[in-house]
Amino acid sequence: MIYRETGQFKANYADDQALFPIAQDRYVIYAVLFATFAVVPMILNQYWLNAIILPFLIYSLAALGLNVLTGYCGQVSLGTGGFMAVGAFSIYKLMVAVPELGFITLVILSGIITAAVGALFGLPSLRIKGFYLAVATLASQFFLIWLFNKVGWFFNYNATGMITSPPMTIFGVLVTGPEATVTAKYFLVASIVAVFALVAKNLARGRFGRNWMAIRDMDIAAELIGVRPLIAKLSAFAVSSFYIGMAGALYFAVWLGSAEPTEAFDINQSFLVLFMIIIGGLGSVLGSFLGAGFLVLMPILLKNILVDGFGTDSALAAHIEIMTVGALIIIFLIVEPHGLARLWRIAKEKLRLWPFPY
Amino acid sequence: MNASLNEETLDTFPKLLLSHARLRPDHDAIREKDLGIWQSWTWSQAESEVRALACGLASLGLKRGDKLAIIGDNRPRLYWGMTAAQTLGAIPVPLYQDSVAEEMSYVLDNADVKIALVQNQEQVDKILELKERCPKIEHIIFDEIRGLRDYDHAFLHNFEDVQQKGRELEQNDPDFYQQQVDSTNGEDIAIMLYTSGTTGNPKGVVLTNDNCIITARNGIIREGLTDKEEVLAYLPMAWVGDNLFSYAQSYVAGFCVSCPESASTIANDLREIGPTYYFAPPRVYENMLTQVMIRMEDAAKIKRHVFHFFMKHASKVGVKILNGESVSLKDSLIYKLGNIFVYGPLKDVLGLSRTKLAYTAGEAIGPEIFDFYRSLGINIKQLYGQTECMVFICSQPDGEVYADTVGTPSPDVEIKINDDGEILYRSPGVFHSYYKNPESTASTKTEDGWVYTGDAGYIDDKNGHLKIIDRANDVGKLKDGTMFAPKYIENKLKFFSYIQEAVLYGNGRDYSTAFINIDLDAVGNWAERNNLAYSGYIDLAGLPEVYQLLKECIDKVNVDLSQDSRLGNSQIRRFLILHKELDADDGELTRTRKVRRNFVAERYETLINALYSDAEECHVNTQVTFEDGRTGMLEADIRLCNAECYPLSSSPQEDAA
Amino acid sequence: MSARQFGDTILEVNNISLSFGVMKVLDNISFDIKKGEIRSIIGPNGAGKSSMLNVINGFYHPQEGTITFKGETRKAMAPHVAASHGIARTFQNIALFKGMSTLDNIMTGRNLKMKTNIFWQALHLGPARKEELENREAAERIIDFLDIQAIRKKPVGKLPYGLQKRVELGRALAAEPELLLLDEPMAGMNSEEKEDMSRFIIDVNDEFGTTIALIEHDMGVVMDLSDRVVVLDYGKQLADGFPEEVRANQKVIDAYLGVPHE
Amino acid sequence: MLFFIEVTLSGLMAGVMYSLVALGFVLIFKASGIFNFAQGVMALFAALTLVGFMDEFGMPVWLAIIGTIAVMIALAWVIERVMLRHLVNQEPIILFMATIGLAYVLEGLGDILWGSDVKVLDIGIPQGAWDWLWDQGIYVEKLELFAAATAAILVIFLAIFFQKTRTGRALRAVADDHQAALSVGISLHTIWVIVWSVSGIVALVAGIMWGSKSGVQFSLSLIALKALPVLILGGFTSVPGAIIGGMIIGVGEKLAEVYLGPFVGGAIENWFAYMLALAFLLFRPQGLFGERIIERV
Repeated sequence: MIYRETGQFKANYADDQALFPIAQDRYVIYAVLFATFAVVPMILNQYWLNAIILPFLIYSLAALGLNVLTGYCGQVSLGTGGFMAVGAFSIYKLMVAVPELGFITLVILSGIITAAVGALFGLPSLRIKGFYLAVATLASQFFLIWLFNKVGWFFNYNATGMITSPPMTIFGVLVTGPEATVTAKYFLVASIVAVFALVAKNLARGRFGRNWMAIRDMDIAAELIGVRPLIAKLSAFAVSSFYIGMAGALYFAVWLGSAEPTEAFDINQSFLVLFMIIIGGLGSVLGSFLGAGFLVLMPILLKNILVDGFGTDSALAAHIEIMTVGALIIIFLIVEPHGLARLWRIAKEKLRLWPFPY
Repeated sequence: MNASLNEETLDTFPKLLLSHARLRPDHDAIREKDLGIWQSWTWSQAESEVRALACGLASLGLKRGDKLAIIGDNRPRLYWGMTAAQTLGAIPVPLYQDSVAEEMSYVLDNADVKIALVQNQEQVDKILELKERCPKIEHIIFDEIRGLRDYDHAFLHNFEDVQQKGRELEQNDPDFYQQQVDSTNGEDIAIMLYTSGTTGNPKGVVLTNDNCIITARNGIIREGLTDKEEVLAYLPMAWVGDNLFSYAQSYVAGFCVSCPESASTIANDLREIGPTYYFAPPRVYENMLTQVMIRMEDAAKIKRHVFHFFMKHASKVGVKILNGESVSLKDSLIYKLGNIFVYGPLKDVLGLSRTKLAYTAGEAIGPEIFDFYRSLGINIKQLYGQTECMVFICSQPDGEVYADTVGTPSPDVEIKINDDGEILYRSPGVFHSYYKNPESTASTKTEDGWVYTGDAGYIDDKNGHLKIIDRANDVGKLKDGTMFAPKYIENKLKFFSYIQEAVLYGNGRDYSTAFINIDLDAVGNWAERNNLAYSGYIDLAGLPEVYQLLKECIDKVNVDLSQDSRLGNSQIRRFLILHKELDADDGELTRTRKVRRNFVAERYETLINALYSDAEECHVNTQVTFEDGRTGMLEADIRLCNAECYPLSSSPQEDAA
Repeated sequence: MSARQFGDTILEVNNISLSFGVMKVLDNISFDIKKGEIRSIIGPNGAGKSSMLNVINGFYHPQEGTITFKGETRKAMAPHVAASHGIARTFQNIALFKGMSTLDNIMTGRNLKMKTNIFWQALHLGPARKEELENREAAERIIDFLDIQAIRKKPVGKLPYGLQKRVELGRALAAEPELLLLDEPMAGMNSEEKEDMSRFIIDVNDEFGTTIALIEHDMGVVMDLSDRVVVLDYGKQLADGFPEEVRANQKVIDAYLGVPHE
Repeated sequence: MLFFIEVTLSGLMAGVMYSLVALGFVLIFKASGIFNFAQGVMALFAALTLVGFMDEFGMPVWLAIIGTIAVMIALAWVIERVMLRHLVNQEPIILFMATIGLAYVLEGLGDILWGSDVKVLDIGIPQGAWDWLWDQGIYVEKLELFAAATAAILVIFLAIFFQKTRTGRALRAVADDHQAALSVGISLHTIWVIVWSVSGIVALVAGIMWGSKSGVQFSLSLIALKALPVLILGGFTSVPGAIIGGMIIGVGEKLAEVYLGPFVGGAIENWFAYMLALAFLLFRPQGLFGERIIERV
């Protein structure tokens, strides 16, 4: 209905293959970017930014990463928590050792370190598939967490085993440590997420994205037309881990401020991010955001309703919350197994064809 | 507005091309969707393409007065072929690309074609097949090389090679092209278009540059067209309409013409381009509307209600709003709301949201169909024209648009009606002659330039618009002397979405009868909604329920006719549904999809006899041609059905709404 | 079709034997394919035809025998290596990438022609963008060639069977192969679709000079299309020669008429 | 040497405990292709229910067990009704995620019904060292021995069930081909209820054993994670695989913990089993009892 595509013809391939070939989509994206950087920080208070928006953005980044691996390349991973931990401990060590490189560089370096670890743990994918692989990725989860608990070098041998992020600045503005303002953190995280969402889109629509999807849809045929499984799968593991590593770094350094591996990066994190991409939509950049938004908001909403609304005892509320989350997930999978992104796609198709049904 | 419009010296297409190349060198001249994108050529690029081609054709020996056949889908290179030939004073002869070799051979031979410029292997094969019979063809030039690499004939040339030859010729004689262009003038013959003709062999209508350019220019001035228009060239190049809208007017006004990617993508290409100036025969508008209604049937209930609510509102006030009449504030607001929810999106999906001017011509258009588009805010108008005068005879001025007239005479056109009721006209567009056919020329065109249209009609007293009743030849009489205007009734029938085609008989008979072709989409959809099983056209056409459905349509037409004192007795008494769709490949339709009444009558004589008997069923055995050219036999038992006839209403026809 | 003249041998299969456990799938098969010809492999169900193709493009590794492709002799190679040497194929059961559009399927077929690294890809700028656009044009030429413009951006999973087969051919052609292996390209098609597909196969052979090895059940099609035919039955080579020779071969007739095996 | 035997034996016993959980996974995966992540929570839920029946309602052991079995069957029926039948023909990963959701629901439900404090489960299984071996200088828990015996009985029972009963045969058929099961005359829905009931009972057995050993608490549900390496080692569809795989993992883990653990800081039992299974898989991707897959195109 809002789409008016008549007369939007493409005279070259660059226009035809543009990220958003339809003018109206471009307007929406401009509006979203404007809202992100101009409206949201103005109208939302500290609580909202800190309790909802920041985790939403950071989980979106992690979900983007897992979506590359699971959604685009079809390799199920349950090691997300472990890889987030790698990102977190990498940036911790880097912040202590080489703070002069600048925070953003360190975030990217943490991503790169995690990418290397991810590629290593992705090696079994060359031999095993499906749930065998999924279970195998649990090995990385348990092994990595164990490593960060046991090896003192990672937490600089402090007594608690906790890591705490030292204060760092960008352009003179504090972004980590207890003194940093939420708004500064928000701008930092939002910028990183926006840039890397674009990068994810670019990868997905290029050769790598196609090869990942080829492996996902029909791995034998992909290999027979010259897609090298080794490169396709390991690149998916690496890119995926790169994103998850960055998310882990931001999660620890910017959002939590301090972390302890068994708590912050346990297997439930792995499941949480996996839920995000399934509910958001496999193989969809937009879906990663929708899924993260859904699963960050829902528990907060439930808790608010139960504790504040009905005055439920908080322990009982926690039980009801986990039950409801589980039930909602099941309902969601039954109603729309292809995720929120698919609902959006259908809605968009409808709007493009409005008033026709097909 | 447009510098070239006033330039008296620009009296030929080659001169117009040169002037555009200078005036608006970077303005797109022509576009083609090829390899997934709209590849375009600016006027200066088009000029250099034509230049190379013209010189190349010259080096192949094409000279003043020679004929260049052009066969294929709408393609820039084929349009350039026209200009290139015109540059040399040679005459382009576009042919229908879907003609079978048989039909083609007559035209190729009759037109004395020397060189054929064709699109692809399919056309090359056709010409090779009849080369023996057309010894005058010296060269064949093809656009698409696919499948032709192994062909080993000296007379077969790749388009690019011909252009290359041309460039070589230009190097030796740099002034050649300019000289050729300069030597053209308005009286030169610009093009020969073969009219399909409902009877006999096609005739080559010879039109001069003046015919084409003056008529095109008059049309542009009347409608205020500019070089910003977008036009989709999707109708056959051999048809005069395409020549006018996609070629002549583009060359005069300087607007860009876009050629669709393939026949199967036209709807999509239309939406992508979004033409501002659009032409389609009634059939296309009708199909579009049928598709709209069918697709809406499947919409969710709420959406369907919204759609029908706003469409109803549009039919109430939309036409008035388009005509600039005032409506109440409430109606105007509802219409604006409708524009957001229904009209706007609908036009957009159809690809007509940018259309400032849409023409329909060739046949009568159903008033509902006509009003449907106008109520959406699409400025669709009727036009009356002929090949013999480069289209324009009458068209409807803005604000004076009616479903049942064809408008007032176009600029510089005079019309008159003779005693037999036949329409005659005189205009600058009046053709030079029929090629090699002085008898026909003489019987069609009088000494002082009046042309017999062959159509019967009258000038409406109320608004001075011309009204067309029927082909003058087709208007006949029943035995009792009642006027019998088959086309008029057929058109009424065809306004029902269920009826694809109708053929009426009754001249010299006791009463009228009809052959009906059902619309497979519309009736099929209806059948599905009513849980009727069928396995194809024949099966569907034979269902008693379908007969009942059609009978209701015919009854409505009969009621309508009973209001008309002149035609009231020609109500349809009996009808049948044909077992096959009338098909141009079987000779039942012309290539422009007009029914060849007499041919159909001869072919189905048994059926006609049965209609004028008491028989309830009739067995037929018909030879049919399949898409691939093979033939086969089709046997069926056809049911015959009586329709209700109504007593003549006392009110005279003039008073009927 | 009269015997056409062909160039050098492009592929030579020498004494290939393949077994899975105790099951002998191919038994001492030898034949050659000449540059530019259309070569058919025929035989009843379970004759080992598909296995033969799988051996040629490296998916199965034979226990015995060698394959010489473009003068290079080998026993086994990875499928993607075969692909990069110019062997492409289609599959008996359509093996398209169902989640992708027609265009993307064909673009994936261009994979081997694309080289830019992941950093340029991530930015979608500079060489990556240039490469993407150039290959888009190449893909469009194939779309044009196969006359599938109308389904360019449709997801392939929802296309009718005949069109899917055509897209799959397109994906194989996208790699600009020297040797194209077609595994029952006309299985499950009606006669009109078969005719179209035959036309495309001939055109591919004509236009691009691609050598074609074909498995097909429809004898009419095989005899019309093929320059030479090799016949397999229960993993054994029954005959090899021009279509008319093969047609007259008694062993072949027996195998097809179902004379019981000893 | 004695110490080695003791470690090995205790590994074997622990392995049997893993097998008990893995068995539940295999049953469901074999019959419906569902990787039931909730198996561990089902064990917890069963144990909680059993304790609840005994402590809160004061039921005798035998009655509590029967009651719990009834609850597990009812649960299977509800799961089929509410969840499974709406997810027919979905991608395996969707079904897998749904079982994680189920795990959340059961966890929350168990806590709400029976409270989340640690409970002692005592149904009279003998505790302490097994005297005879203890005399030889080897420490083996009676409980573990009991568990091993129970597992053996369970496997025999299952084997008879699968081989001899009509339902069992139908279950085996459904693993190969859903259509085939229909031709046996049992609806898919019934089969799912049965198979989820059987794994519910297996979960109960596992819950009793683990609960008796270390109390009934949330961490009991984590034994699912212990069973996963067993699964990839033994194969998702092989009952003997689950048993043998469990033992290999148990022994390997214990040995590694004792002989390797001290060198790397201990607490390696969380991941060692996975690494072991993974290393194994790299050499034999089809698992212990899987057949070599011939891929066709």
